[in-house]
Amino acid sequence: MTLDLEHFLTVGALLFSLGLVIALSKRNAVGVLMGIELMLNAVNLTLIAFSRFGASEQPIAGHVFVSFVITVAAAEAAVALAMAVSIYRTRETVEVDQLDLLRL
Amino acid sequence: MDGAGVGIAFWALAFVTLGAAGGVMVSRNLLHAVLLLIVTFIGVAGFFVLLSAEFIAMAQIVIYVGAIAVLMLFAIVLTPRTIRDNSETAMVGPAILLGIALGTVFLFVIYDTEWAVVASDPALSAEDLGKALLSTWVLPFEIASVLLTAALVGAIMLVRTSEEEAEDDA
Amino acid sequence: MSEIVQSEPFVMNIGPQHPSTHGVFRVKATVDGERIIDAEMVIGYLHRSMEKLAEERTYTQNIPFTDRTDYLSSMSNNLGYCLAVEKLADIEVPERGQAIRVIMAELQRVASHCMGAGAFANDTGAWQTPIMWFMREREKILDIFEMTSGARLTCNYMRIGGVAFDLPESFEEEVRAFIPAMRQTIDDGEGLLSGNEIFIARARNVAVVPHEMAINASLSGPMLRGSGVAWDIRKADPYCGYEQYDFEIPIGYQGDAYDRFIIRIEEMRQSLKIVEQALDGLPGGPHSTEVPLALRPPAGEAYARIESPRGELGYYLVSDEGPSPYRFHIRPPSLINLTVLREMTVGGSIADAIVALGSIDIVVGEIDR
Amino acid sequence: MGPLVTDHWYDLRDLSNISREILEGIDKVAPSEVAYIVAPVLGFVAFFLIFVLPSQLIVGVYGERRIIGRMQARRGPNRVGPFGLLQPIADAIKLLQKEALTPKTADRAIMWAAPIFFVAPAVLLFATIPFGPRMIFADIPVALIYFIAISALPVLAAFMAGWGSNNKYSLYGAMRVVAMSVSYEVPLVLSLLAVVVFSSTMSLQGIVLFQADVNLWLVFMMPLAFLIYFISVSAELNRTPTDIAEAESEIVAGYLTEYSGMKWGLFYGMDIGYALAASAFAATVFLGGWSMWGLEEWVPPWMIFIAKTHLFYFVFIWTRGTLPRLRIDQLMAFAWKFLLPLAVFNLFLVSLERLLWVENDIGDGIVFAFAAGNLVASAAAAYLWARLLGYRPERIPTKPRLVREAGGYVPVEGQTGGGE
Repeated sequence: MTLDLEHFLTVGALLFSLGLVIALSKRNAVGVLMGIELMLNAVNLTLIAFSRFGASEQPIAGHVFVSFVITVAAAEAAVALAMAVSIYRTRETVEVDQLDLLRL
Repeated sequence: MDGAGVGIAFWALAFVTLGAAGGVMVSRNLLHAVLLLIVTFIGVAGFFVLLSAEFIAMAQIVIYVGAIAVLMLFAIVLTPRTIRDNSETAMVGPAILLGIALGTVFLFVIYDTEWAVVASDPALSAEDLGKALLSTWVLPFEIASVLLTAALVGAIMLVRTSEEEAEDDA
Repeated sequence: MSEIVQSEPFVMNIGPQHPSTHGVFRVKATVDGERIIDAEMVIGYLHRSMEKLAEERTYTQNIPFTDRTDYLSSMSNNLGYCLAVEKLADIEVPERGQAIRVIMAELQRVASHCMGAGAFANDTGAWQTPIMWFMREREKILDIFEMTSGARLTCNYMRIGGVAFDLPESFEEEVRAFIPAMRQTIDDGEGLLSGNEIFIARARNVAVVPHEMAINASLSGPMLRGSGVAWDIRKADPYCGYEQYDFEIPIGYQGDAYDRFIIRIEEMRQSLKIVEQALDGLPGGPHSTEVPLALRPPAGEAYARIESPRGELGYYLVSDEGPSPYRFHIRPPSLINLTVLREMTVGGSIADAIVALGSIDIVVGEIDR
Repeated sequence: MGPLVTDHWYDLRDLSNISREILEGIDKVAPSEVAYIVAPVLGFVAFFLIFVLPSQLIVGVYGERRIIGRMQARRGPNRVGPFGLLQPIADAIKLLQKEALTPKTADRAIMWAAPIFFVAPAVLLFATIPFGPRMIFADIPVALIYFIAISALPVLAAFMAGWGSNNKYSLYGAMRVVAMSVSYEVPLVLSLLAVVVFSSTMSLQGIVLFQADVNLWLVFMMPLAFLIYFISVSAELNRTPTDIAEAESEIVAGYLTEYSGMKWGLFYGMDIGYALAASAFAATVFLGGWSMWGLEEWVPPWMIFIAKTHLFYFVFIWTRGTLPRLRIDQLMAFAWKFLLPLAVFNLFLVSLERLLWVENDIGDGIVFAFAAGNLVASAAAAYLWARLLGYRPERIPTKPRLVREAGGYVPVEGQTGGGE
């Protein structure tokens, strides 16, 4: 059976919606971050699929954009987890729905 | 992209990746969730290999599995046992509905539009990526390095305890 | 703002069953991450109540007990006990007996330091290699002991008033063959470890005992000399004719684990020097004076101390003119050296605590008696 | 260098002839899918016979114990079979019949999965390593990053093992293994980057061919990269002097404390597998792989390659036999403050030379001049950087002071200063 764009896009779409559900429904901050990472991965997958199948004069653009998404995802994960740890230090909880006060 | 092997590989990877992603949603223990997330990352790296983007696949494993997953493990270990369960908030119902709705919209768009598809594989190698990064996209490349440094310093500043600061001032 | 919560410390057992506690000895360490906040020592796993048992036996029957307190240096223990009884009963030991006792005590010091330095190298991670070299030489010493006293480890060789048997004919030739091989092994061990950057990084400035704390805690042996205090019973209060022999005492610079290691290595060389001198001038004559089996020393008390490989080993005897001592007490250098373990380890990491414990070179038999 | 290797099946210098003959035979007989399946199986059997059997079992398990035995003035295993050669099999059988315990409070799923997750990457690592001009499983253009990516997986498996066992000592082991591997991956990647910059290709076969036609092994070209690679890889593999993850004297057996029976056997066996994979990688990248300045025409190239792997593996055994262990914070400081700057310096030096060489296309002879220059520059850089970090070996007295008379405290004259 020959693989084409639709196959990869469906996997990307399913992964993205699953990531969204996880990000919205998890109680623990690390769980929310996992959802976000999943969504970013789904985006990477669709980008590479388009770069492989799509008709464009510069197919390498997909790869470049994915490498930037990976860099930003790494930086964002670092800062988000640092925040989670420091919030845990001061509030003894990382439950997302308990962190609703703006002042410490 | 034909041949029996590639088809089998695609369906196997799809099953593993989406199964693991579902596991992240369902599993009760947060650590199991992170390990299943790692399996998802490896699955996505497998997809990149299927799409003949080897360098991105390897980068994905080095950075996502090697660094971000380890970061999450550290975060879980540093926030001790009380919050180890992976339970959902009250918003789980609407979240699932929104997810399903968004999924159907995506699938409709995918199968409805006529994609301008080119059958031949542009066979992009790491060399092309390197040349592209350092020729047309050199500015975002430099900004990305600045971003990484900022994130590094920011993360360290956030997590430093008072004694470490006192240590440095003394 | 609520008090900032640290990762909560938990109690960790460097328990009785642990590869590097040199015996059945336990440290309850309260640990925060790698740092040790508080260390509480638990001893007594090897308590055999020797001091009580000794009160029912005659003076000669107590000698085998002393072998089993510090099972790594039984000759030194015998010597200490016999000196105490001789002081109590005012018995004279002939020249030859004293010289043999010095040779045996110094050979025992070399064997014990082989074990101490080797185990310390193990604790810093130089897995098995240095200890295997030292063990190979220690075996030769134990063979020599077996040749003279009949037993390798718990020799029970010394008697009140001298030694049990005279030296066998091949003794001198065996010891003279052994000494150059031992010197070569000491140089190899020192070459492998002392100059090694990783060993220095692991042992220098670790478990530092300043000289005031060493003196106040009445430490003795390599622990005291490590902090730069030049104190050795063989020089300060000579016994068995130590004043005739020419040897030096090695002392350290900062009192850290590294100093104690190089001191033990140097002490082995000095002991070999003493053994050679003793062998050269070995006097003739009887090896011990006749002492009645049921010795009844006059009422009174006596305290004799010797420089055992671990420090000042003292025997305190009280006699009520009965055949067995009224009170028999041992001053265990390992236990007293152990009291500073808490100051040495608190604040450091677990790896340093293990190195600190290794540098004290304890023997649990002597601690728990 | 016209290849002397003929295409006959009996020419053992290139084992791919035999496999090609067999596969063509199968193609004549059976449908194409069967050959598609038989090829990897054939590859695995050949790989097992020429590499896993002699290297993993004989040199890895048996050889290491005998060599360390010789270093420690004792004889290694010599009871089982002739000269003790069957010792690895005896070990395996013993481990197989031992019970693999799982503590009641342990996290069963993670503890069960950890050995599997530890074993899989060990076999994957050999996919891109060339054994000969045509003897390679998968010659992908990103082979070098493939090796780095796959060597990140066992770290997670070790963490799973440590975390799943739910015991304090293994928790320490798990945290140490992760913290150390993450911080030693940076100098490792930078030193391999220098290799890629100089040979301008990431495929391992390409690097070996580059070293063959330039007639210079990369170890002479960039000795600093080789040294940094060796230290970082011995840290990744938890081998002495950096075996703090299973520091026997401190945290009993680290993340392996709760493992027994064949589960522990898998970890032990695969530790040797990873060490061999790292030595095979070093042999390919730094020691010229299967090329030996023309000798590979006569001697089968895969034999040359395996000999070099064993040579590098011997250095691992040597350090394991003699060096003590560093503390976790010293290791971290060493990685970030010493290895990383030197790796960056080496990368800068090598890319400068590569630019010089490519821009005004001097002949290949210049490479030897670069090598000499690099050797001196690397030694100087390492020494000066160490002194900058406060490494004064002459300040540390290795002999105690000798005193004749017993007396009180003898103060130390002059400040002696501590070590690093």
